[in-house]
Amino acid sequence: MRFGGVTAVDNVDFNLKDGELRCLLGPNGAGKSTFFKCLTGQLTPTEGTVTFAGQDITGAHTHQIVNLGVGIKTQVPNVFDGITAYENVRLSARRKHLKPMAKELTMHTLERCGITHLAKREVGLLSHGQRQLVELAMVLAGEPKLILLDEPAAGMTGDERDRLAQLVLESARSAAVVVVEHDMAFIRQIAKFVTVFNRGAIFREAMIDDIMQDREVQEIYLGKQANAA
Amino acid sequence: MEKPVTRDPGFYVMVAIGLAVMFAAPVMLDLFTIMQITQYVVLSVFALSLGYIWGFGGILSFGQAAFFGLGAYTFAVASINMGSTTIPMVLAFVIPTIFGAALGYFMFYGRLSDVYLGVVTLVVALIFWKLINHTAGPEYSIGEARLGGFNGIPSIPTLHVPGDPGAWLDPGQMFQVFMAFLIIIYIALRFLIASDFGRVSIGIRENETRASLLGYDVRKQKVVVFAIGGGIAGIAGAMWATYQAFIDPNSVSMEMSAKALVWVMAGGVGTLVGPIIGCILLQWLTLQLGTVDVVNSIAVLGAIMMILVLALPKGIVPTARSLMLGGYVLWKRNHGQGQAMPGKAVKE
Amino acid sequence: MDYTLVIALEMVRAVAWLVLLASGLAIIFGMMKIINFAHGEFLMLGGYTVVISTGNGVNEWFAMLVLAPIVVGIFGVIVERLVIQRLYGRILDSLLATWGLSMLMIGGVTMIFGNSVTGVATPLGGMSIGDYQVPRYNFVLIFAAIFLLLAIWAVLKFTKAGLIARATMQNPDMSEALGIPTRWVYMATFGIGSAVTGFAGALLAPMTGVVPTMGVNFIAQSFITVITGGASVITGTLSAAGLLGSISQGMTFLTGPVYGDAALLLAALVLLRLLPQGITGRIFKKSL
Amino acid sequence: MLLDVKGLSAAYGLVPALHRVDFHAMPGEVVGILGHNGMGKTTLMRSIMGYVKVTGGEINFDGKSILGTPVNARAKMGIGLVPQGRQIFPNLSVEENLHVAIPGNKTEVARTTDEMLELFPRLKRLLDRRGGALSGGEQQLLALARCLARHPRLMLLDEPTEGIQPSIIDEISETLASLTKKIDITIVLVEQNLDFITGLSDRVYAISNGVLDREIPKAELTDAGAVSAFMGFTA
Amino acid sequence: QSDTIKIGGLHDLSGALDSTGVPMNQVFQLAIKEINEAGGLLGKQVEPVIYDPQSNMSLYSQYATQLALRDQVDVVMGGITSASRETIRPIFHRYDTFYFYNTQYEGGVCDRNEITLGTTPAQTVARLIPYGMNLYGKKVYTIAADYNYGHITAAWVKRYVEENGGEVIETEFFPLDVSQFGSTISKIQGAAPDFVLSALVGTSHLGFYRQWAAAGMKSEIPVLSTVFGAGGTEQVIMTPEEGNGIISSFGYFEAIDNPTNKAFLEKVEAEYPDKDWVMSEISEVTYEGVKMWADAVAEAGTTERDALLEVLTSGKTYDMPAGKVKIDPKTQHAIRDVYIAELQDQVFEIKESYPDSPPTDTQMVCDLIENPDSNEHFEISL
Ligand SMILES: Nc1ncnc2c1ncn2[C@@H]1O[C@H](COP(=O)(O)OP(=O)(O)OP(=O)(O)O)[C@@H](O)[C@H]1O
Ligand SMILES: Nc1ncnc2c1ncn2[C@@H]1O[C@H](COP(=O)(O)OP(=O)(O)OP(=O)(O)O)[C@@H](O)[C@H]1O
Ligand SMILES: [Mg+2]
Ligand SMILES: [Mg+2]
Repeated sequence: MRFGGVTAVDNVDFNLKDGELRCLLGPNGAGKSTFFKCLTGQLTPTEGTVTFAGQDITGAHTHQIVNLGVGIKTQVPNVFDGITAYENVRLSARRKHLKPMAKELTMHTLERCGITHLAKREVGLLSHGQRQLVELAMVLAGEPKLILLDEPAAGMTGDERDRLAQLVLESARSAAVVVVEHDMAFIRQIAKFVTVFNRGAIFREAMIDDIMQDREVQEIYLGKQANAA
Repeated sequence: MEKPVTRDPGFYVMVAIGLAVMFAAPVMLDLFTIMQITQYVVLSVFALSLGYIWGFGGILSFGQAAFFGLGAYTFAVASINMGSTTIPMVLAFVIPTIFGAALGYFMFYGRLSDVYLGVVTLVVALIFWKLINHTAGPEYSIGEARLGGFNGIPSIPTLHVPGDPGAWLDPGQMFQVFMAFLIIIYIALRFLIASDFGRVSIGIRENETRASLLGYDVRKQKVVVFAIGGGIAGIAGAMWATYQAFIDPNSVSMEMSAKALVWVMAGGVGTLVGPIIGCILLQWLTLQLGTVDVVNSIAVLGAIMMILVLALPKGIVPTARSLMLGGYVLWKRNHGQGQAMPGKAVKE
Repeated sequence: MDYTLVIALEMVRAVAWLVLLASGLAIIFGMMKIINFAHGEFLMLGGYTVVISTGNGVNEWFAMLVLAPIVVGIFGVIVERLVIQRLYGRILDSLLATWGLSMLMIGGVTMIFGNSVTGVATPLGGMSIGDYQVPRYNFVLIFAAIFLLLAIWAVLKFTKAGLIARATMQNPDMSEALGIPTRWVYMATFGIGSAVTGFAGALLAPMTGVVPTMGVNFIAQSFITVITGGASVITGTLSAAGLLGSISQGMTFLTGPVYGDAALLLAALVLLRLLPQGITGRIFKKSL
Repeated sequence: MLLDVKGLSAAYGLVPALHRVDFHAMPGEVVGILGHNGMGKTTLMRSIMGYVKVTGGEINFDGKSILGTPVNARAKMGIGLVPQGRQIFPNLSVEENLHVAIPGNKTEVARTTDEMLELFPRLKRLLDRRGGALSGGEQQLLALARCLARHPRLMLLDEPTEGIQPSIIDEISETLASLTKKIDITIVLVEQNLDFITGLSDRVYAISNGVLDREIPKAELTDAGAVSAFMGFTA
Repeated sequence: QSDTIKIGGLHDLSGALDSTGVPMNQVFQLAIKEINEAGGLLGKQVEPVIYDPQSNMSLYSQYATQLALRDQVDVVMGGITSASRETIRPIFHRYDTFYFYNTQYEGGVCDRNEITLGTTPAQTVARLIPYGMNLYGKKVYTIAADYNYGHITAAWVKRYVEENGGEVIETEFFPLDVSQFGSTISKIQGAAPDFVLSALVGTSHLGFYRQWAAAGMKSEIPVLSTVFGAGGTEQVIMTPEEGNGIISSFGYFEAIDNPTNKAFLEKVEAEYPDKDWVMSEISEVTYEGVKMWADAVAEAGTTERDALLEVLTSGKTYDMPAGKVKIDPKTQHAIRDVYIAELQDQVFEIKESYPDSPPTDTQMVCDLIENPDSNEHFEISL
């Protein structure tokens, strides 16, 4: 993926089995979010192809891709500010289900994300973290086959982060999940197989523990954190 | 817009008022007043068209008059040629709707948004206006109907009972028919907005990216909303044409478009009653100012508009609502429930 | 030969004319996102300043180049303090308010000065190109336009003013936190925009009938130019004015004024369809 | 003391967000504030900066009450904010984002810019990229640099490590630590990242439902469980 | 029955047309004042009912309805553009409210309910063209406003030019909002006509005369106009060096030398000492309208329309500031003296006058004696 001069993602070969939970690490500016944008059609790759569930979705429109079963939580929360959390999530649930079912699913998802108490609040007036959770709920309510989470734990504290981790693991049972995160504590809770990006290219693919030990990864990314493991 | 229309008392109140006026007015008011409010009714429909696409679709049209005018001219030409007004009325809805869809396709599939979109609509209206103004010569006529350029098309048939071109409606009946139109359109829009379709367009208004990330086709949705708005504006135009019995390029003018914007804003974006109220209020003012011997009617109207914006930033209806709400909360507070903070406000 | 020369000159003049019309708006709308629907009346005010002051014996050049910008600039500042400052970020309320303002100004000027004030004759008279006569004043317009663009460019380029203004418009809250007195920035920007508009109005005065309602004829053109121009004040205005002006003027020569105007509008339409963010939204992004 | 907040209450319309908050910061001190989502951390920062309408209590900066002082005046007095969500100017280049912040003439601007690029070398290669085009982390770095460029005496940091890669978090942590030693800068730090906050802060408070009353003893900080106990159960 | 006689006035007092509407309205009120000072009509005072249509067509139709239905006035004077007239004329016709239209226009109105006092092309253009051709030559370049008036006038110009053995080498139409004439001015120079005939209308079109002078064309090619000065403001807005030499033709100029006019102008001066406009046909004719109507009411002893028409169309000649005026029963238009004048230092100096000119154009299409209930605006096709 190229922006004028900038090459943000450079011939990446990334395969994901269904039902797999994959963590995506990488320095700031490595191209993780851009990579997500390419997968969801928010950006059209300048080269290469993306196939999902056997279909070539390169250059397809976002909504088409999403309707094939991809759900994404973007790095900067994208939510419907003017309306309530409930309405937000419902709009997502309603895609696949009839009204009564959608209602149920909505309530249930809010429950899962622990924001039932915010259901009637206008999302624009929520705190940053609260908005993050609302967005997560919207993604889950879409019941996607592939879930992309761009820094879901950003701005979460200890036990909230733990709950989030549980949530991610649960979801991973019914769908393939890719998580981008810088919060190592969080990563350690969920990660098995990890891909590390650097300068827009895949830098390493290995089990989490090996990654944590990897000299070069520590070089470019982890810093002291590794030892804390 | 969350609780279903059928459980919103406000909705029933509005419809009730509408019906009451519709049946009471002709018996209670004199001919002139009837014709007066007929005008408000017609323009309210126009205001609604913009109020809908802007308030509930986030589509800002600076050229809504293009559809109004298109509807008006369609009706004028068709009815003069056919001598009947029923089919022309239908055409005045269909043609602007199609045009709206086409223009919408042109704009939204071209990723045009916000103010750029506004200006494109404006430009389209201006082109329409220029061309219409240029049709003074006798060569510009469609069938019987001379387009007449700046002077417009005179002696447009009055509405008649469908199927019986002899049976003109008298002003009273015409008023009732138009009032019926208004009420029906209002109800239709209320339900449309409360429907899933409506909620999605509200979602799009709030955040297009997320809407498409939920799998909604933003562009298609917008085109439909825009087209509907165009159709409604078209009907309003047709009503205008037969109400005035003449039509001229002013109906496509930038001023007409701006008026609509002003009504919606004054009344309150994101409501349906607002545009209607804003329209009636400002039209009434304009009319009154011309009858009293003020220094300069237009200057005074201008001043009033400015004050309106500054005094009621959110528009009349929302302001009224939040006043009521605030009052309610305060009431609760004074009765001990609310857990408000002590200490008085400090100006920041 | 002469004729082509005359045509060329006319085209350049038309472009200059658009530049003059649009520059002030480019600042007020392009930078501040205030839809100044009274833009035409600001022009008119500039014109009246000239007409009235010369009527009272002021030198017309002084009136055009100095007096008008000052008067309209001050007027702009007052308007900003009284009305506009409450409307930032409420782009459409600004339309409503300024529309009111425009009516108020039309009415006000009519009441104060009446609508039949003797205008100013175009200075400098005519000159001949071959066997054609053209107003020397055309060159004044052209140079004024160039000067205006250069001036704005210099300010934006060599002072932090432009940068601060842009930052303020993009995120006033954050700008405050960086110590920028946003209220003053707004006031100054609007004042300058008004002054530029006044200057333009003054220059147009000798070429048009100066009457209270003259503004309405300019508002649409100005907006279209600014929007098709896109984000950046100078490149935007210049490129848009250049394209639209020459296209419409060319059309006018070929087919007459009606299609000249229509051509301008169509051109704008096509441009916006191809470049949804205006010309400078896609190309010359980095330019001022 | 440089910053002294007494009985501060704030509300959004009729919805209360802060309730009688008391805390202070000595010159050169780093005060940390922990709290769950929606507990009022950002609100606290924003009321100190002057955005949020305060409904009670007082804020003293350098001995003077700054209630009623407009935001930009507070900034000029030497208060700087790194807001949550970064608030980069999307259509200004990275360089311009810095320049806007820096007071003074061209030479000073140039000097300070270099200074900042020394502190945040990663910004060097991004200088002429649109702020809006930066990656999350890059934006966060820029936001920090932009704030420091004003050489504030009091810096309000709202979750500065959010979205930053671990190694850079360490760098930032070191940078700030060394700053507090070199120049006399006082920092109020809202964080969720325990290690980070522990590493930097001299004192740490917990805020919960708009109430900030408990100081968390340094000892406890290393133990996440104890901390969440302190912060009260999740809202 | 109300105890006053009500007379409605519809003139734009604000908006684009107020420069014309305000003078009309002032003279209108002056005339009524005179009548009342002279003891009113049928022992009643005459009460003006004045609305301001704000240069806005839909307000015209509303106020027309209001005058007819609510105020039930006995007669209405007003309407400026043909558009406004065609908006209100049908309304007054429908509700049988007697209507006077007092503006020079393109001709062709044929409505028993309307008295039309202004001049039409057959009265003015018919004189102006030969006059110009004698002075300057046979090649004419026409520039006209792009709407009915302009098109029809242009057609008449062509006709009269050809009748007088000349040719119209080019006719250009300009939208009413065009204000730049540079290209046209060059084109005209290219075509090198003997004179330019301008039917340009409205304030933006004033730009033409400005830019024409600016290009130094005044000394090269003379300009004749069928409307310049109609509103009584153009000649003031133009500086002498721009305006001098423009030749127009109307049914009235201030310079008309007869005692009635002198007295009239004095009265106006006394009533509106600080007026900034010049008396023009459109205003003077409004005065005529009120006076003739009043005279008819006095003579018929009623305000009932048909009785008044009896008197008005009886061939009676009225002595007005503009000269002798009588009403042609066929068209209910005025047969009046027509003048040609040239602008010098913002004042029109009369060059020629043509007594008793009939509205032959309208007469071609309209005969209210034959078919009294006709009610339309014919387009006189040539
Ligand atoms: N529209 C754009 N124009 C130019 N450069 C861009 C654009 N979008 C992204 N980039 C650049 O591409 C690189 C990758 O950006 P991206 O947001 O994918 O990084 P990331 O891996 O998500 O980083 P982080 O972890 O900080 O979010 C960054 O250097 C960024 O500056
Ligand atoms: N503009 C607003 N209007 C109304 N309520 C608001 C507004 N902003 C925040 N709130 C509410 O005030 C409370 C405190 O919000 P705040 O942003 O201070 O939380 P926070 O501690 O910063 O949370 P986070 O860690 O998620 O950023 C939250 O419940 C939030 O919903
Ligand atoms: Mg990212
Ligand atoms: Mg926060």
